[in-house]
Amino acid sequence: MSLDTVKHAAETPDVAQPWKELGLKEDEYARIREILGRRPTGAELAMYSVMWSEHCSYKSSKVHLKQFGEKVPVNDAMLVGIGENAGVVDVGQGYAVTFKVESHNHPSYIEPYQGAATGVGGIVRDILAMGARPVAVVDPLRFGAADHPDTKRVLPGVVAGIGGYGNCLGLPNIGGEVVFDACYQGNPLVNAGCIGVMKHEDIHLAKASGPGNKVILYGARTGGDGIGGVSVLASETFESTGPAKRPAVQVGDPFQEKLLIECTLEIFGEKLVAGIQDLGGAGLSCATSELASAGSGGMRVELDTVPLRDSSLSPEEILMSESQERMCAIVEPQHVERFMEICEKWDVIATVIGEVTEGSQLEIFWHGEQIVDVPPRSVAHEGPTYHRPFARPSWQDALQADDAGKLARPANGAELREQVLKLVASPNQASKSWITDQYDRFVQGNTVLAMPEDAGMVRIDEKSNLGVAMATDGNGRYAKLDPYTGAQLALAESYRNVAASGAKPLAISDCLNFGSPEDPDVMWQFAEATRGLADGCLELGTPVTGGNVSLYNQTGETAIHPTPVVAVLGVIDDVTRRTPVAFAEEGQLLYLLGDTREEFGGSAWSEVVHGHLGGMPPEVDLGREKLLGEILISASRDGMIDAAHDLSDGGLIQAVTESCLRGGKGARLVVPDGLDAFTFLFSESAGRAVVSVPRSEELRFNDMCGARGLPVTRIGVVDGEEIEIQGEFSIPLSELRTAHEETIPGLLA
Amino acid sequence: MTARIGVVTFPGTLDDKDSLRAVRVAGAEPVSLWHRDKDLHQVDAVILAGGFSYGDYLRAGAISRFSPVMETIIENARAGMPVLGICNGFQILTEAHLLPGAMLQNNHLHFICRDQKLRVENAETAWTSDYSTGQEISVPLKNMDGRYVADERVLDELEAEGRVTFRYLDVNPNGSLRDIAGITNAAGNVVGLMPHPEHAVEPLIGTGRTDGLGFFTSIIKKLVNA
Amino acid sequence: MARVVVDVMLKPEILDPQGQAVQRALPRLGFEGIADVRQGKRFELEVEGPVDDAALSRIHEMAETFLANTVIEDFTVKVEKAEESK
Amino acid sequence: MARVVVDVMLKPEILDPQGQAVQRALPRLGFEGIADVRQGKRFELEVEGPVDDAALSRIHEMAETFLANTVIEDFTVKVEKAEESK
Ligand SMILES: Nc1ncnc2c1ncn2[C@@H]1O[C@H](COP(=O)(O)OP(=O)(O)O)[C@@H](O)[C@H]1O
Ligand SMILES: [Mg+2]
Repeated sequence: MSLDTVKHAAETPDVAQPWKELGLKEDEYARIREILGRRPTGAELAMYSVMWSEHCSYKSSKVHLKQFGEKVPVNDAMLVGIGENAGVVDVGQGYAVTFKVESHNHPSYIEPYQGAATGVGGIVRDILAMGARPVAVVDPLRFGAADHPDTKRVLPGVVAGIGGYGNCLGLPNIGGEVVFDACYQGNPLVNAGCIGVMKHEDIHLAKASGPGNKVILYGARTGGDGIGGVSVLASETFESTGPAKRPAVQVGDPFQEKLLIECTLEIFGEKLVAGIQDLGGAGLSCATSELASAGSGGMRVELDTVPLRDSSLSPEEILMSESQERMCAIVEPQHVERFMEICEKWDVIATVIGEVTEGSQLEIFWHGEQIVDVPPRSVAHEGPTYHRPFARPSWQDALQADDAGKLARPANGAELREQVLKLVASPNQASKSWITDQYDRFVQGNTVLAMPEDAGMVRIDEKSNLGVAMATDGNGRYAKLDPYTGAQLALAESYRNVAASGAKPLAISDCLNFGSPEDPDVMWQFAEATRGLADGCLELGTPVTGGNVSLYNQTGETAIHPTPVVAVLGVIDDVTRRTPVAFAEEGQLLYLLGDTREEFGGSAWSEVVHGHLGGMPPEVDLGREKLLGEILISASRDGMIDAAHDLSDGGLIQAVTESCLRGGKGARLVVPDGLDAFTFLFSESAGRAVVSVPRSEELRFNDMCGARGLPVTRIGVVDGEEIEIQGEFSIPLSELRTAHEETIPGLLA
Repeated sequence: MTARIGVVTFPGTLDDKDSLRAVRVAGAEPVSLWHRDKDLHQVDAVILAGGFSYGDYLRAGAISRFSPVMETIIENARAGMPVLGICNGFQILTEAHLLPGAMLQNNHLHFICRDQKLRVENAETAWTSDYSTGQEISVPLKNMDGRYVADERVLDELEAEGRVTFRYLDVNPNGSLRDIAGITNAAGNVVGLMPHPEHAVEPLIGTGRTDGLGFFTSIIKKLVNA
Repeated sequence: MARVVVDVMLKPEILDPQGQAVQRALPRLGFEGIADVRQGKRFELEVEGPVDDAALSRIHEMAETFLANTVIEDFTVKVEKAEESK
Repeated sequence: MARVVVDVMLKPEILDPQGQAVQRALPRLGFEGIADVRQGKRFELEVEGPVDDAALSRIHEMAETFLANTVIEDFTVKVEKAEESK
């Protein structure tokens, strides 16, 4: 095929173009013609098609995401908000932290190892592009039923991919989630988050300014990876519609990414870049148009200078290629030489591919002929916006009416005991160490807390002991019952986890995993969840700094449970005051903080014992969450507690079991007045935590809770080699350990 | 005098900063060495740190072993300079034939990260004199290719000469023959092990214990008293 | 016992970081004149019974569904040592 | 361009857990009659210039010192596609 130049396009308005195959709708194609005043060239069509895909343009979600910018809590910490590669918050002492969660769901189903690996690679480059050194990763994951044969294909591959990439980069993995549910059978969720640290003055933005400045592409060579991938993964099916023979899958090279990180940080250190952008979805199309769009002028790119791995690639394919481990920098001419020297030092290929111009157009040339001439904003920031119809699903009322309160409860101590063992051994409640032991949690030598602690925590300053913490949470079962409350429960749990570790929650990122936006039921779930999250963040004072939306997560007509995953970032002035989950000191007193109600809708107990999902999720009281958080943080700072564990799925008995196993000590518990043993053990009321208090601190701790109005109940003592519920039953730790730890290896090893 | 201890950075080395920190925490002067630079900058001892040099492509340590800095290190090690190889460093030392045997993928085929109990089998080497023989310590272990193998003759020789320096206790995490976690050369100046003592030098960080500090204090005493 | 060899290589258009790392190292080791290196896997299968068409087609299926990931890899099946004893 | 293939296999006396894992999985997938599986590496080298004795002896040396670790591995060198153009 001959080259489709801008000139040629202007002269041949009636040539038929494959806009449909590229995933564009008829009115979108018409709009492109209107913007350009002619038909697009093949290269332009390729760029618009990827950049206007759901994945890149957020066309279905942005009308709802707007709330995150509108309902912003007053929070001095926010330095960079939504709209950049990742948000940035101030954590004090001149440090800034950037963090974000992204999804790589669809690629991970097709090729679990590479899909997950490149998911980690992508989020790390986003963080790097902000000017930060990546310091930790987290990985919230969802798979189909634990005993389904395909889970045995997908899960080990995903875990090996996350480990294979993250371990090789030298980033400690400090947290995440593993959830099994049949709704994710044909559509696992692989979300990955990264935290980066920098000094305030080192924040970099993705914008190209200063005419004459050079555009440098550096990192891996460009190959035929994932061409059209962006469109495909956000389009209706998994079937590749891109040009035949080009792989829809990208293969990651973590070693190359490690070099890219070190090289980029050295370049930042010498202040050599004026703007920078990572290459991820939509490759060069995205990087060049976003940089130019955010800048003041235009940009001219000579596409034939791009170093290729495969010389047969067409210019359209080069623009769309999603080859991994590449970055694009805007560099003033006098810094180019030094920039190249640093790249050479790290064996990183770097090439000047163009420059910033006085004009206002993004112009791309191929062997001297112009193939792209577009207003960059029209590609990057002015894509289509849809107001998709949404409506409360017809089945929602019936689902909520199917109350979990009517389920048969254990009749006596022996049945309680049996159900406790069943609960702690169930795949969702069982120990995930078979998985998390495949991740390096020690590298960089700053890990203070990591899995299975409530939150991961890393030290960021060795002298002052300043640290940051992160937890991620999401509960698709709760969100299915009520998306508004479900999103707030995800936020509340993640917030509570961070506070339980002793860190003060500052801000959040989110990854919103939903089904098809073309289904009004799903769109309603999305609208409700975003509204819930925005309202919740306003009330808790934790702004949304950025995140990611993943739609079309469904198998055939069946959507996954709505799954908003929330990552809360917290800060702690002195990591030596962190609170672990382990009950390690015999004789310490156990206190339950918060109120326990009969709340079993969406609970682990209803799932494990009855295979039931119905009713309403637990009530949310964010004021209470905030108070609980303050108490946990003060108690940690003032040395009043030695351990804390938040209560969430599985309720109190799950938390106590985990804390006892972690510390290697048993506990004797008494059912408090006014509660029955079953509700005490299994209720999933929110806003609660269990803490271990040294006897010498008992008075002070009680006074603090009393003064601030937080209900607190003494429930027992750390003691012995078993967990005993007085008057009901007891289970030796060894039996609990076997139940809790052997499930996952039994299913997967 | 202050001992100067070098830590080499190859492309893909990950635990270099941690090793430099451990040297500093133990009281010596840490010196960064670069793989392309043959010059050892007057260091008294060298640490080859953990990580995935060259991505562990081909075989762990196989490509790094041919770097310019290794030429000098091999030469100096043969002349008695103390060298410690941790994890990837151990793999490099075997590939460079400074230590016998080879490292293979873990027998369970997964990366493993755990708090590992070890027994110090030889407290006479340059890097272990602050421990006592038979002492049990716990330090983090994290690797993909940690299975130590050598032929029977070599293994018998290592045992007979007391050159098995560390053995895994409780769990053999990777299928290493005879539970070997670390070995030394005949002269006792070159030591390699899979677990990571540099991650166990500060309370609260990592596993929260400081069982790994002895490696660094051992070498400092040896160098300062020399 | 017969030996059948299944060679699995990344498809040509797929990035092969391992092969690249080897190739880049060669000149440093003094080996010139190697224009490209690809690294793949070799499986040696010891097959019981005759390696007839039926057996080969089963091995082919095994390679396709299990030994290779055909999303990113190609494979070939070769009989290396038919019918001789090992 | 000629292609030379270097196959690298673990020595027979060295435990090959990858091969074993494959072999153990086969019956579960419905493939019977495979008595043993060993997994090794295959390197495809594209050689510039003629693959004469001198070139082969250089490749042999490369395999011995670099591509294989002869403490644990054996290797073979084969010319696969001599002198044809690619
Ligand atoms: N769920 C969300 N909540 C808040 N911000 C979001 C969300 N999804 C996307 N964003 C923001 O929209 C912007 C574009 O997102 P994305 O395309 O994922 O970024 P990138 O181009 O860096 O991959 C980013 O600033 C991102 O943080
Ligand atoms: Mg980005």
